[in-house]
Amino acid sequence: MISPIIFIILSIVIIIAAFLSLYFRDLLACVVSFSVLSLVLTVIYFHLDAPDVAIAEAGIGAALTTCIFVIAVKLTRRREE
Amino acid sequence: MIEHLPILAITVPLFAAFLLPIIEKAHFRARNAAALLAILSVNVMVVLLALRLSREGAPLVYVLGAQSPAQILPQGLDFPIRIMLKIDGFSIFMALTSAVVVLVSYVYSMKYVPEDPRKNYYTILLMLMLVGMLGLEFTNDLFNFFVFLEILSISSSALVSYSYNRKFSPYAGYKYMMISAVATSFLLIGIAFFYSQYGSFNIEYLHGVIRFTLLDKIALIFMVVPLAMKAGAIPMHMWVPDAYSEAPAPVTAALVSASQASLYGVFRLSFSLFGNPVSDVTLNYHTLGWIIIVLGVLSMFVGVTMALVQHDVKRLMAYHAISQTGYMLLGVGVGVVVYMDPGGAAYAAFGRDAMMGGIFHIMNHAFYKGLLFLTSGVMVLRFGTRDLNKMMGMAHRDTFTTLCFIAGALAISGVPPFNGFASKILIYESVYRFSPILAIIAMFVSVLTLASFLKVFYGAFLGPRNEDIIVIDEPLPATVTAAMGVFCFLVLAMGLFPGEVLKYLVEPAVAGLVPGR
Amino acid sequence: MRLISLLSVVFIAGFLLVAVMRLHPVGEPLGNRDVFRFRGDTVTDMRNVDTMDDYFLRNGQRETGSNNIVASVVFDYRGFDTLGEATVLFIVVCAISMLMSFLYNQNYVMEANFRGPDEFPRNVSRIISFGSFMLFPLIISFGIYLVLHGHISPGGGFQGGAVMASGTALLLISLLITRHVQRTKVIFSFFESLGLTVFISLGFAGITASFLYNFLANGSPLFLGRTIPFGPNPGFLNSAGILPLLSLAVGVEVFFGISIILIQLYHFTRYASRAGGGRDI
Amino acid sequence: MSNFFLYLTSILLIMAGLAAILYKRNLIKIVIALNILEAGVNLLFITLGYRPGGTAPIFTMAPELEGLSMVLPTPQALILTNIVIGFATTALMLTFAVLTHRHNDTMDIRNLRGVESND
Repeated sequence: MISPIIFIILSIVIIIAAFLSLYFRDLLACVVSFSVLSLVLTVIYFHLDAPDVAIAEAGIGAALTTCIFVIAVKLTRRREE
Repeated sequence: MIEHLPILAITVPLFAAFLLPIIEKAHFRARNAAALLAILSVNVMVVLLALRLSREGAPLVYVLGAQSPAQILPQGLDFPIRIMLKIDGFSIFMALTSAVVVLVSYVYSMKYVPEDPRKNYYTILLMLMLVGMLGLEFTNDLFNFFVFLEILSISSSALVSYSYNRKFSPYAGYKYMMISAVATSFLLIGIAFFYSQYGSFNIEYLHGVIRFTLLDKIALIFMVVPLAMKAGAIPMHMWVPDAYSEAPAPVTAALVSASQASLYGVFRLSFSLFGNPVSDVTLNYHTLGWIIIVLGVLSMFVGVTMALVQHDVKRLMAYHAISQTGYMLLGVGVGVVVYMDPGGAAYAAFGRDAMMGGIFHIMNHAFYKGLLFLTSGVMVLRFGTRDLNKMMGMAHRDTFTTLCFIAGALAISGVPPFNGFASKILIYESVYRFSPILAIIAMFVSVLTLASFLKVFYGAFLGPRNEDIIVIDEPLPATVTAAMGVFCFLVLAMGLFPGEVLKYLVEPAVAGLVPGR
Repeated sequence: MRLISLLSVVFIAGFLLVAVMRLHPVGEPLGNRDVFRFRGDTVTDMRNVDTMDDYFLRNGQRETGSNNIVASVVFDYRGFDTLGEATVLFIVVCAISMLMSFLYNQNYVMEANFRGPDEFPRNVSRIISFGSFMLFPLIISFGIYLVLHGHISPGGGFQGGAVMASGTALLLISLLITRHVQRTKVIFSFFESLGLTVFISLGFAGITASFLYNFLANGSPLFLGRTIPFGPNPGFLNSAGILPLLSLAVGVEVFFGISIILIQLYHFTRYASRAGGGRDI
Repeated sequence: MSNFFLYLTSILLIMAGLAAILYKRNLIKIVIALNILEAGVNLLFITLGYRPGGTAPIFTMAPELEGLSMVLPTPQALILTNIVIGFATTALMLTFAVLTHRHNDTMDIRNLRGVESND
């Protein structure tokens, strides 16, 4: 039985990562905190007994979405005007 | 092969779209032929489906992945588990409109859009827009509705930003995609609430088992409001002028029927999912009807007043699209308000006519607005600019386009011989009996519409022949005139013989949408 | 304008909170508290099948022959959604190739003057280039494992394809694919269309029963149709009928599709570009 | 009531995403906000199908499967589709953002609101 404490901790980390990724002015920092959000989301999906979704979130959410965000930031401005 | 028609109508263009990148390597003419063949076959299949539906009467159901297409409930169970397509009068009505509009806009764009490496992707995305519309209109499964809505919005937002030398077309695509992504996410939240309550996604099953708890009402709001947003209704209409004016002309004609597909979603969800005259607990239709009416009247008014001040011909027509959506909402809203009155006297008197007028207006609007956008495409082609002040003397140059523009302008303002009049007169009559003020507002907006199109006619078509502002002077390619000719024929024919269209198309549509009355 | 958007956000938040309070508590069976409740009981007793999910859990293994019930729902029971999903990815690949096609016509000069892939370019350290060169085969083989074992262990077409696509991203970052952009794009888009056509023709193959019907499951024992016992079993590669084939087709499509997206987005950085010519349409 | 805050997390994510979409001005930050909104919706859908004592819906060699109830498979199948749709939407909107920046050399929507119909 997974005690709910794990979910509480992971939820708090997710909320912090979400607000940080919207708060930073430097876009690369936003992208990094967004990939932290995806990573912790993968762990939560794993604990919610959803391995398929965890692999999909890790493969697509953390790896590829972060990659195209970094490419997009490289093509445009790094700091938010 | 006849009973597989529903799924073939969706998957044949999908199969052709997947093959186009390979066909394009052979020769671009082969690609044009293949795409035209696919879209033509879709039209033929949709007509066959309409004939089959009128012959059989009951809605056609097609179950995917089961032993036989008609096996709705697996053995010994009382709820469906697979994805189903359900085609009734209303879906066939919308599918005919979408198929004809996409066919005509593809024929128009064969020569209108210049031949370059991107034309292949343009063809693929236009066909996938058609697939999205048909899938949206045929499916009976909520999540499948979400997936096809996503297909429709992504392919249309990519087509909106097709011309890369205009400064704002990527930003218009960005705004349209943003609105669609937020709308579909909230639609998914509504679907999640339904799944948590009833464990199924099938619209027909949910219709039978729904109990209108508070959660269902909130799910209704989360599903109907985003769809109304995507249909271009008033609170979130900001994307409509940008998307319609930045897109190439044939894409805008297809975009008009794409917005109407999400309007179909609004009516389908609020009637087939929530309309439940059988159970005792019913949603209170009075408020829902009045909300739709208020949205409709606001859209009418704001659309036409903003259109009067525009000087870009495509933005002017885009604002008219918003105001015409207001007419459809007004018509159906009046029908909804009186739908649940005890005894049904009011509904029989004028509610049914209002509903028929509103739904008939969807098809009319798709045809004459498509015609107007195609003529605006020719005006932009001829003058190289969209600003009305810089256009002059088009009538000397190109009488066929002038005739098409006159037909479209008269149709949109509801002048008798054209199809706009047929549906607007239905709306005026029934709304007048419901409440005279609304009918007067509707007529006033029609007069304003005619005024703004007179301004366009005077600005661009009349005036002396002026050599230096004409960019392209040679006659139009055959396919462009053929496309506009088809729309002209449809607009005129449905205006002269509305009786048949009402009897064969609109009546089964209203019967399919609102059973029991 | 600010006030209206603030009001609408607060309004939506209120609706969400009220709705979630009425939702069934986390972990309880489906169904609304004050209306009725579905009993989701243990897996093996066959009697009380209440919702779609109970049916999938009890009959999914026998009907589709795959141990991973989620894969059987994704590819067999709700296979039409997955076809729509593969179309969404195909649309985005076509859209990005359309929007980025000015990269390939001649009036755009290459911005960075880096040399071809023959020797590792100077601005990437040797460790990254050589490391990614070594790592790429491992990622691809792990991706292929995920795709092929989709119906036995967690995984499937989308996840395997995405993992392989992150292998391409690795190669792009270490600047190994640099010169033959146009040719790679043509080959990859051919394979992507091939994957999609295989997927939809497998759907058509079952058209005698109905579209996307799993005609190979529990049928021909020698080729992909092996029937598996109900309940725990070691899981065989050749069970689950057309599921592995569909998963392979989606894996191919996702890998080549996302690789095209990455290659084009990445090579946008290499090109200075002037606004294109062409007529306003 | 123990894991009710899973619902709370998903609502907070949804509201954070929606608020940032309406108030943020940078084009890329709005795309990040949209992804956060989608992540919230996915989390909400998965927690609908969670059974505290259950296992993943995969039949493996594990013998003690008799008494165990499995987590619901349908939400996972749908969220798989929604994650890939989210990635596809993000890729398209980032391409639009990059092209808008290339045309107008600004990433701030206030500067973009100015001239709409230009020739």
